[in-house]
Amino acid sequence: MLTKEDMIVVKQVRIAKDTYELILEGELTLQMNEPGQFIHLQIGNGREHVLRRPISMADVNGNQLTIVYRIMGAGTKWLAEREAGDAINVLAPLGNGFPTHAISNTNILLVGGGVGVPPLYYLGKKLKAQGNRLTTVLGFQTKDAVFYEQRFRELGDCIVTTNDGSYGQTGFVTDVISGLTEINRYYACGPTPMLKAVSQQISVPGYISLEERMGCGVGACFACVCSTIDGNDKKGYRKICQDGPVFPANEVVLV
Amino acid sequence: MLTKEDMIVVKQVRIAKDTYELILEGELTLQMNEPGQFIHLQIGNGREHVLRRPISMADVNGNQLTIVYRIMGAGTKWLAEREAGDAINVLAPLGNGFPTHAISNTNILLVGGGVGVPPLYYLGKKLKAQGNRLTTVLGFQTKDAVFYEQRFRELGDCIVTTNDGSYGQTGFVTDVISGLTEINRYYACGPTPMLKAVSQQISVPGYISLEERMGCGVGACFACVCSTIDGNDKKGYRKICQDGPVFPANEVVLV
Amino acid sequence: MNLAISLPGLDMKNPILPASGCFGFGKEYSQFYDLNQLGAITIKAATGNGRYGNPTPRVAETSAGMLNAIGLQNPGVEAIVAEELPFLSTFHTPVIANIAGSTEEEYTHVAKVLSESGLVSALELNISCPNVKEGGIQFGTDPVLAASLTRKVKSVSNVPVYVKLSPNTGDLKGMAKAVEAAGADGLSMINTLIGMKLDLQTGKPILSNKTGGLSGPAIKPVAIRMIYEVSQVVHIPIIGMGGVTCAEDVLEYLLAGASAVAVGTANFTNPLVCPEIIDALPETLSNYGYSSIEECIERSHKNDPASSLISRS
Amino acid sequence: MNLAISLPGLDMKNPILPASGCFGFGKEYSQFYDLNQLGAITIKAATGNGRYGNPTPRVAETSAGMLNAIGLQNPGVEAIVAEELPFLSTFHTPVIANIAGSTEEEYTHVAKVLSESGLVSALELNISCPNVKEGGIQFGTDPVLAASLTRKVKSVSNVPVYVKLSPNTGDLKGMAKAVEAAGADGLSMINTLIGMKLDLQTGKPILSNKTGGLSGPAIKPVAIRMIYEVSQVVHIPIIGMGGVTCAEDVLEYLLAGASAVAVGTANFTNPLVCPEIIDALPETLSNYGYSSIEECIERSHKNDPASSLISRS
Ligand SMILES: Cc1cc2nc3c(=O)[nH]c(=O)nc-3n(C[C@H](O)[C@H](O)[C@H](O)COP(=O)(O)OP(=O)(O)OC[C@H]3O[C@@H](n4cnc5c(N)ncnc54)[C@H](O)[C@@H]3O)c2cc1C
Ligand SMILES: Cc1cc2nc3c(=O)[nH]c(=O)nc-3n(C[C@H](O)[C@H](O)[C@H](O)COP(=O)(O)OP(=O)(O)OC[C@H]3O[C@@H](n4cnc5c(N)ncnc54)[C@H](O)[C@@H]3O)c2cc1C
Ligand SMILES: Cc1cc2nc3c(=O)[nH]c(=O)nc-3n(C[C@H](O)[C@H](O)[C@H](O)COP(=O)(O)O)c2cc1C
Ligand SMILES: Cc1cc2nc3c(=O)[nH]c(=O)nc-3n(C[C@H](O)[C@H](O)[C@H](O)COP(=O)(O)O)c2cc1C
Ligand code: FES
Ligand code: FES
Repeated sequence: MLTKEDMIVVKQVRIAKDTYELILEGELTLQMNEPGQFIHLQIGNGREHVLRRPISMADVNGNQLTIVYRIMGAGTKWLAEREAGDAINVLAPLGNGFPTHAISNTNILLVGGGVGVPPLYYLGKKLKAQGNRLTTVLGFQTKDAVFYEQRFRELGDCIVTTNDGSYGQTGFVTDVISGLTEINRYYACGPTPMLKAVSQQISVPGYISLEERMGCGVGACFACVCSTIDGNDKKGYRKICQDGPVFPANEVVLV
Repeated sequence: MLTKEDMIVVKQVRIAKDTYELILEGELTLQMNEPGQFIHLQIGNGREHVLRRPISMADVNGNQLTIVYRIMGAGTKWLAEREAGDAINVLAPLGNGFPTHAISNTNILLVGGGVGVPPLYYLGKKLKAQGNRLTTVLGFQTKDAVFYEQRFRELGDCIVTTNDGSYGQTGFVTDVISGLTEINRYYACGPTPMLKAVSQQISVPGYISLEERMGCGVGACFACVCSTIDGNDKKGYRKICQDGPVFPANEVVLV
Repeated sequence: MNLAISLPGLDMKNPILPASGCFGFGKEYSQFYDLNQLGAITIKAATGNGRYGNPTPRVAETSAGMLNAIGLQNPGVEAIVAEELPFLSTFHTPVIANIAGSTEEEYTHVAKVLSESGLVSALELNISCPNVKEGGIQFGTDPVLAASLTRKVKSVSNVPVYVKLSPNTGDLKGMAKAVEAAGADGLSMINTLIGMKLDLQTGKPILSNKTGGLSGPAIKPVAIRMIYEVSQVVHIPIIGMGGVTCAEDVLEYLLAGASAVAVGTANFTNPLVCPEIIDALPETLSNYGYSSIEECIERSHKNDPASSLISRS
Repeated sequence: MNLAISLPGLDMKNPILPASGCFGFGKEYSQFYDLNQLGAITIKAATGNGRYGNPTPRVAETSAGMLNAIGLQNPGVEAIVAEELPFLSTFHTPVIANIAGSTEEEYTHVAKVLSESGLVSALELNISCPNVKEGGIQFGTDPVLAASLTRKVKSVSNVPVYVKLSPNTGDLKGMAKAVEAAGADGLSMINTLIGMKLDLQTGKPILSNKTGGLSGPAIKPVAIRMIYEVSQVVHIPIIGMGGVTCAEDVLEYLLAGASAVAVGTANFTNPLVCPEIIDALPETLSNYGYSSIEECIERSHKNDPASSLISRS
């Protein structure tokens, strides 16, 4: 049975401009082991904010879960105000994450953009432990927004780009990727234009994680659908919350 | 200029069934010196609960204000959950309180019912300090609801009634009052039926404090009006928040 | 406490049912609790053929509410009967099928297929979806069209038909009386109000459909008022909905004139909201002095001769 | 940043004004701040004779909103001119008088007295008060009556006339076009939605008038949608309102097609809300890339040829 839990804030740290790392503790964490899955957070008592907010798991350690998020609006602002000891109601783990089963001894590329970076960290840790070689390319708008570079460096190569050139290489992640060779497989998470560019650029098998505004987060409301690329697909659509958020790069239409 | 302030919770204690005493600290307290005035409390960030809640001042000491309230619904429930250090946004002091100016050496009766009791305590302290003799009659539903008896006893005689006879004298405050003689003046606060009965029963000058559902709390919205008894009154009505909540017993119609 | 209530076609263990479109076809929430606990289940709207619905974004949050413009996405009535209803029939909980269409023919086709499937206990005629260009709201704002549609659907259906009304009309009482006269066995109300939210960066509506249906606690006062007024002018039962989140809300709906209460948006906030409400109902009702659901309904204003009609519609 | 905006009869320092009925006649809030800060001030509805209004309780809280059934209490137009307006005329802030009545004659009398007083810059014709049996809403739901009333009021008024529309109608665009054709200089929208809340103890409505007008953040999506739609079919400016609590809300209204924005209920939550919004506007607008109020309005969808009309009303 799926359930919800009041998870307890262990720690909250600002790690970049408007970007926070939050550690939560609770029983539900014991069910979390698939990178790319997400948790669905209630904002306040859920009366002013009736919709939960989907945030990816960035790391899992015992009964502690790490998430990293950027303040975008009222919900993430509320999250950023939580302090150690506060409770946050969570549904988790939801969706299907990045497939990692039986993947080893492979040259893997991780591509993250902005707040698409966090789930790749948990993924990278797992893939590294399974004996893969990792290269990570992280794209940010500007220097102030950069986070987790050091952590990814501990997993393998890590190249950072900023759009304005204020840190790392100037430009987009795709500028860097074009120079990478010997990649057998990739995983990407970030803004849709980035996912589109990356999946067009790389021909090896890849998995991408999508975002969409969600209602239920569990597959019941049809808020978060996208079309399949295969016109003969029986359903013709996928629900991002339930079938995703991770899909094979060639499965769904990116708009 | 009137203003609002984030007052800080110093202490919160449960003093009877569903009844709490809350001490708040802030600059605004320095403007509070008229018993019977009220403060207007914002609930949460004011988005789910757009209306403030009116609560009487029960005591004032330096920059600390005491209120006593009973949990009736969502707003008072929220109040009861505040802890030391939390901030509560307050407008105060509002309205016109009990007239005490130049009153001394008088036999005064205080009549309070339920959560109408709190403002009488601050009033009683002040009247006693001005050299008056006080008798207090407090009516409660039942034993569990009784509070502040001891405090009023420190100011003079104090008789408690409970409707169900589980504490003090059985019955209503009016049953007790009929036996009191040599009263020169009275002040009453409590449910409207009590105020009505008391003001019909006692012929000496009296002041009563009224309650009504409020919008603005400052006189701008006409939510809280009551009619004047005097049919020739120019306006014909009073705003409880602005003209009251305290009125001479013969000024307004009680319904 | 006895929470049971009987409505046309629906023998309910309790008055709580999920609202259409907020519960899919039941599978997802069956991962959270045993659906046997529910009074009934309303499934997502069915149309003749499968529909993909509107482009995304399809939802946006508002103060104490949300907008949706799903656009009646569903796999089509045949697939629903073949692939979705069998799962629900494993529970001892009556199923209400919400039906929609672009034309009277589509509505009657869907109604016929569903009622003949033997897998649903009642139909809910959705003439109030604000999110599709055709197939819903035009029937929901014209009493003559609505009555004609109701009559046609009744004639092909062997289960009771509830008509789901739109609040986006000036004359809801007229509409209610028209569909009652046309044979509706009950009413469902309310569907969503039409609303919009803009993206402050782009200046454009957040929903790709521009407008969406407003649901959640924000609309409860509008729903309560409509049910209070309509329940005085019809004799068929009302399934009430709009912003229900707790047992107190359920009591308010019963007192306003509803006989059962559906929960929509709150499922998204709290997937366990329906069983939690059902658990809380006995204590809540008795706190307020009621000893059964029937008693709340009997004591509601619609059975109070002193409760005069409100003249404004 | 230049926040100034000019509307018929109203030279406003900024687009923010308190909404009618939520600001009395200004005195109370002048205890909190200097009313010169405001773009304009809308005063409580005036009727021919003084009215006491409805019995109490007159307000009730709902999720992110409130209900009111004040019932147009006011001292009557003569007393307003003699006792209330002189105070407001000590400020350099234009005053809009909200006018109501039971008959066309009462409306025109009130309009005449106020416009001849020389103390108001514009009239706001309240044909949308849901809380009185007569004098408001019947004019607000019938375009023919509304147009006739607008024409009569215009003919006696020497200041511009804004017509305040009711959301409780199925055809708001028709109504807006009718009053524009009848000479309205601008529109105010929206007034409150009709709602109700029950007392769970007694089972009866909390408001003694039973129904009341729903205002506050809960109704903002409904207001935004209506302004977005109406602003595409009329050429007169719109004063937008409904649930405004912050500078972001103001921007949303401007982008939806409003030219000025009124704040009602939020004054009760926060008596300093209007000056706080005005202070926050420059930074908020520039955060979103706008350099003036005019620019927000110009960039709003109503000036965007690509913004196609919404066909449903
Ligand atoms: C599967 C998934 C995983 C995500 N993981 C992360 C993460 O690890 N870190 C992170 O910073 N962000 C992540 N996001 C985006 C995050 O959900 C939004 O930034 C957040 O919901 C914004 O909420 P808000 O209240 O601050 O903003 P508002 O704009 O005030 O939110 C209003 C509504 O819009 C929705 N919404 C707004 N933006 C988005 C968006 N980009 N995606 C989905 N819904 C949105 C909100 O959920 C809410 O319902 C993820 C989104 C999805 C779908
Ligand atoms: C001048 C004045 C002084 C008061 N002093 C005290 C006091 O010292 N201690 C105390 O316990 N109570 C006092 N009250 C009553 C108190 O305001 C209400 O019990 C409280 O507002 C209930 O809020 P709630 O959210 O818990 O209840 P809800 O019923 O959920 O409140 C919903 C709405 O109704 C209003 N409301 C409900 N009951 C009342 C009421 N009896 N009077 C006014 N508004 C009401 C609330 O303010 C709110 O707007 C006073 C009321 C007034 C008018
Ligand atoms: C995401 C979503 C989808 C909906 N889909 C349907 C539908 O298919 N058919 C229908 O009749 N009502 C539909 N509704 C309306 C609900 O059934 C309900 O009438 C409305 O949301 C009010 O209840 P609530 O406030 O509890 O959500 C939908 C509502 C939401 C939020
Ligand atoms: C207590 C109260 C009294 C009101 N009185 C009037 C009125 O006299 N005339 C009028 O046109 N609108 C009146 N309104 C409606 C407001 O002016 C405004 O249109 C509505 O409340 C929506 O704005 P808000 O959500 O910011 O409050 C009143 C609203 C409230 C809450
Ligand atoms: S969010 Fe409801 S189906 Fe995905
Ligand atoms: S509460 Fe607004 S006038 Fe008294």
